[in-house]
Amino acid sequence: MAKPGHGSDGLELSSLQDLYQQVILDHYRRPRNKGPLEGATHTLTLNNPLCGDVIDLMLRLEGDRIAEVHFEGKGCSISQASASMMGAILKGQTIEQALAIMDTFTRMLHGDADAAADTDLGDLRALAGVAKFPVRVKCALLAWNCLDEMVGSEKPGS
Amino acid sequence: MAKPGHGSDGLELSSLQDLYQQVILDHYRRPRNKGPLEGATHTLTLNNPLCGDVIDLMLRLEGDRIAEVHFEGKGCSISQASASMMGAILKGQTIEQALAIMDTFTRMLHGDADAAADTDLGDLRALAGVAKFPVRVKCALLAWNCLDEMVGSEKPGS
Amino acid sequence: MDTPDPTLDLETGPAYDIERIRADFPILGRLVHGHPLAYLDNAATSQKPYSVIQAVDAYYREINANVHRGAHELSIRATEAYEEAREVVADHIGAPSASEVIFVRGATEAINLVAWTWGAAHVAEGDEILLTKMEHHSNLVPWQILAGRAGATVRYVDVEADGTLVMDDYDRLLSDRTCLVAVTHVSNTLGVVNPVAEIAQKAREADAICVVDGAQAAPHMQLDVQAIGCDFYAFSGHKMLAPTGIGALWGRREILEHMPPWQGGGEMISEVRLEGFTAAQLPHKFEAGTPNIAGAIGFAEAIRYLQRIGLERVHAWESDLTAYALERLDAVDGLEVFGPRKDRVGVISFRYADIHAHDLATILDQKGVAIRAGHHCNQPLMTHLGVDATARASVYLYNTRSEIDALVDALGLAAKLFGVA
Amino acid sequence: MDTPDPTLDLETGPAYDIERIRADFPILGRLVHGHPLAYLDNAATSQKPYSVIQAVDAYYREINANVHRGAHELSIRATEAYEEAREVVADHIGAPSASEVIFVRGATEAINLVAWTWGAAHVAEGDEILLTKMEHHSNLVPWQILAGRAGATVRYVDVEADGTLVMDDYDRLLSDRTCLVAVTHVSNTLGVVNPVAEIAQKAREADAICVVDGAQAAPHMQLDVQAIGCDFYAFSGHKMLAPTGIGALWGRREILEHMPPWQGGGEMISEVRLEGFTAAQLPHKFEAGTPNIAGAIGFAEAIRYLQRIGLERVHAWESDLTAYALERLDAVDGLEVFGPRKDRVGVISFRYADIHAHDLATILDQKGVAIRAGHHCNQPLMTHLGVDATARASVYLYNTRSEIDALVDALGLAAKLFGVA
Ligand SMILES: Cc1ncc(COP(=O)(O)O)c(C=O)c1O
Ligand SMILES: Cc1ncc(COP(=O)(O)O)c(C=O)c1O
Repeated sequence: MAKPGHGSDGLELSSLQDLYQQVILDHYRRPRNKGPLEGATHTLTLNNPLCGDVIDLMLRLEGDRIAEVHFEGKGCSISQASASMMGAILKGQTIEQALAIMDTFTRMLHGDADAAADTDLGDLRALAGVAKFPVRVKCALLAWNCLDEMVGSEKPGS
Repeated sequence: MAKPGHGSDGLELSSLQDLYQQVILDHYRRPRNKGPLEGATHTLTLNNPLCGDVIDLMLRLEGDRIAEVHFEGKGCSISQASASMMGAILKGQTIEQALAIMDTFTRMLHGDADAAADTDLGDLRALAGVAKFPVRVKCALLAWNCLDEMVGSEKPGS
Repeated sequence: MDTPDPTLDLETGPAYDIERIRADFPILGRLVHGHPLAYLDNAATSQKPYSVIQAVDAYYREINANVHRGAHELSIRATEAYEEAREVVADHIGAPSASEVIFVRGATEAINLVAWTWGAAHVAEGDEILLTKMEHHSNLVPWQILAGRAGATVRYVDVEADGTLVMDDYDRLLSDRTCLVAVTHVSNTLGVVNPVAEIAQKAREADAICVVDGAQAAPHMQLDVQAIGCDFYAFSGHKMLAPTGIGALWGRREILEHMPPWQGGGEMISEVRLEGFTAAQLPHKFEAGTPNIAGAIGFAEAIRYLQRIGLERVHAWESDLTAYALERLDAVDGLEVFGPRKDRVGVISFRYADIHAHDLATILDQKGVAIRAGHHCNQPLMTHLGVDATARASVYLYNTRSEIDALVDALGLAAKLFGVA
Repeated sequence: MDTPDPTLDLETGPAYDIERIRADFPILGRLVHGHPLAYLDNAATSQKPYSVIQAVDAYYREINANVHRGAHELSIRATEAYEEAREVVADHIGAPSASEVIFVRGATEAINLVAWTWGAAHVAEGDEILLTKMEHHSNLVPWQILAGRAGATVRYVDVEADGTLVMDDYDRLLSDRTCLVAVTHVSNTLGVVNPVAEIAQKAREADAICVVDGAQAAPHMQLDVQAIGCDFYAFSGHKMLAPTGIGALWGRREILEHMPPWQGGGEMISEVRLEGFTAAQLPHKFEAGTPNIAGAIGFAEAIRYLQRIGLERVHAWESDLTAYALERLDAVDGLEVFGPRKDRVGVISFRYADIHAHDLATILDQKGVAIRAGHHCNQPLMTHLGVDATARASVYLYNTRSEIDALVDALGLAAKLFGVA
């Protein structure tokens, strides 16, 4: 029989605390850049059919530079916080830079410690705890998948 | 591991010899009453879709008496012998008598010793060995199912 | 493999011996993240007792062969076991004859079978198919596909705020344009038990056929399809202790007999020529190809297991547990339970403060508590309830009050992490 | 339960260790009517090794949960195992991507899926569907049903006296009216191996799609669907050591993506509203409802088992055994073997004097020798061969020469009983 209490509560709790950091809950509850984007040049909606999370991502590109990112959506704290954090980080970046950030972010979500140390990620680093919950990686990436589908092929040389 | 030869060969052999009696093989090889029946009043084809056996049974009724039974068909020795034996036995019987014979025959095929002793069955008694091979009962009954479907409901009081 | 006493005794006496029942389910002994598993995701699928696992195992070790091709001992034995399983299923649901029971992969395939055969043959332009707003996608999408192909219209009976059906709306929508009514016996999100006998009766009066989706009912209640009076009853084995990949469709003989076949192939024919084929008799006509033989045998064993305990006793146990769960959940500040408070089964959807259902599920999982989060294949109902996802805890015969306590405790952890008062 | 060393070692060395392989299959140790079982009905279904039985067993004991609803540990583990199984199947047949592999009940459902989706969408009045006279009912009846609905015509490529395909007839019948060619890779009655790459190539040149029924090929040979060049490849798990109720359809992505869905329900949707639905991405679009999860996991284990032995070695073993069987059967006076003598697999149909196949099967069964008798779901081919039934012995990787000897000995008993000289 199972021994209740076996498997230290401390460890779990700390994983969960890493996952649900204050900054994430803050973005979840007070999302930034949420709502319509005037003059959007790109917009795409993606959902995760299995859980029902939806992100509608809107970009305004100026040349190959991202002038503004907004989103609409519903879903868990991870998917919504990730979308909310995106705007501040991507604003003013070239597509190439944005995709590089996405790449670093993805590596961080898969547990790469170097990626997690990369200051380019800004608030997104708070999502490093997702790496311990592999099924939640898709939540954190939902908004980024929109970005990738919209501009991923504009990456030079691809 | 299995011991080859375990389980007396004698017993099996005797079951098989009971099943494939000379009279059955004789009916199988030289079927009686096989071929078209002039003036047939009833005709019905049944098959066993799983094995492909087919019996096409033809009756000539005169009043409620069976004047003649013929069949066409293909299949195993049991289904063909059973159909072949039918003609001699049913000729001249009333429907009621024919159905009574069918009933006795069916009971014999299910192992009823009294039924197997009933001389009304004539050659059909050679099929008593089928009782030890329950999956072959449907072979022995195929022609009889035709009879039953054709005249079963004409049985008085049913 | 360790193999404890595999099956529950025929006589467990008057008390519901929960410890013995739990001991029949090997998975219930495992830990999840260091905690005893509290499996509360039974509406998604149930766990399996030893006797079912072993019935499958024994089939492969002793009699495995293809069925209905009985030229040798194994094939004869496999066919007997498979057809006996059909009898067990038929008896269990009060079907007049085993030949009216068709083995399918699950409720989804059962409903699709009706849509693609009866539906294709009978639903015409301008006809109406009547569903409800609480249907599972499996009892909704097949009809949308059919309607799209046939030029028919799908209409939906409304649902009250507590999730029960608006029967007046049913009366209003049911008309001589209605050719088919399809309704779930029990809601997989709200636990509502629908008045299927009344629905079937009214459908019959309107000359419509009535399909009941029994996926969430069959595991929990004694069924009698004749008493219900419907024309088709669909259910899945895996939600009622049986293996995955097996389920059954019961249909009325007169209707089944006149339905064109659906899938073509081995077993479902009487004769095949280059020019065409003749379909086999029931039930084989609708079972093309090699079936899930081991699954059917496991299904029969699952039903025998349920019968040994007795569905009335299962029902009583679950009712008590559901009442307890509702009481405890209702006492949590900021937690909202959807669905009615009585005449329901133990499928309990809720939301808790502003914590998203997925976050709840992740947190509970760390405490060994398995619940589901999402739309539960019930998107239109979610829209109707004004939520995009709920957390769902669902009980079965082996669950206990202390597992409900574990659920509520784990909600406390979620509250702490999310800073909910 | 007794559980010997469950799996074959990764390295059995260069020799084909038949005794070790046989020891992996629990059923091969049983007696039938007092004789060691000589299971020669492998074309109907194969036996299962411990590792497959135990993979199913372990799934239920340890990680059973519904898939793709990964809110908790069990569901995450079950989903991983199920999707990993898809990868294993895809890799095994050389599919470019696992998302092109759809889990179905078996080859029959796979073929029906193509007929009811691609077929319904693309086959129109006046079109021709090209089959061969050797097709199994499962690759025949679905097309007859489709043709009947669409107003299309089914045509059949002729078969030589020895059972091989008349390729000239294929060239003659293939035309710009042909929209689909469906052909079996290996005949389930005669063991003929068809030139499927050439057939697929010509179909492509004629702008027809090509469906290959691999039910009898997948168990025995290393496949590469890209090398074959067909558009769909259908096969069953149960004939290749896997559980019953699971199989796979491989299809080309471009084609699958443009096919309408077939069965509607949970899993196969992206979004559902009362007004309609959007289908999910591949492969889920074609997997409505709870799949046979344990079956898929067992299927992957069966493939791993075959890979551990190596299909080349299986093939070599079976070729030798087939040659031996043909030699011994050809030496029996009055016995006629159908089908070619080389380039074939070990499915051997024969007739013996005037003893009907069923009688042969009954007699052989008394000696523990399991063969099949009948039309083998191949009625048109039977008609073509001018027989109503054949006896069929079919070998697999665990069969031995002494089992062939047992077959021939038992034929001697049949001769004695029937008084055949
Ligand atoms: C009410 C209802 N109907 C149908 C289904 C579909 O059952 P399955 O996935 O076993 O085909 C389910 C299962 O989730 C259900 O809850
Ligand atoms: C050539 C061929 N195709 C199709 C099938 C059908 O396979 P299943 O019954 O597993 O669906 C079989 C099996 O008998 C076969 O031999």
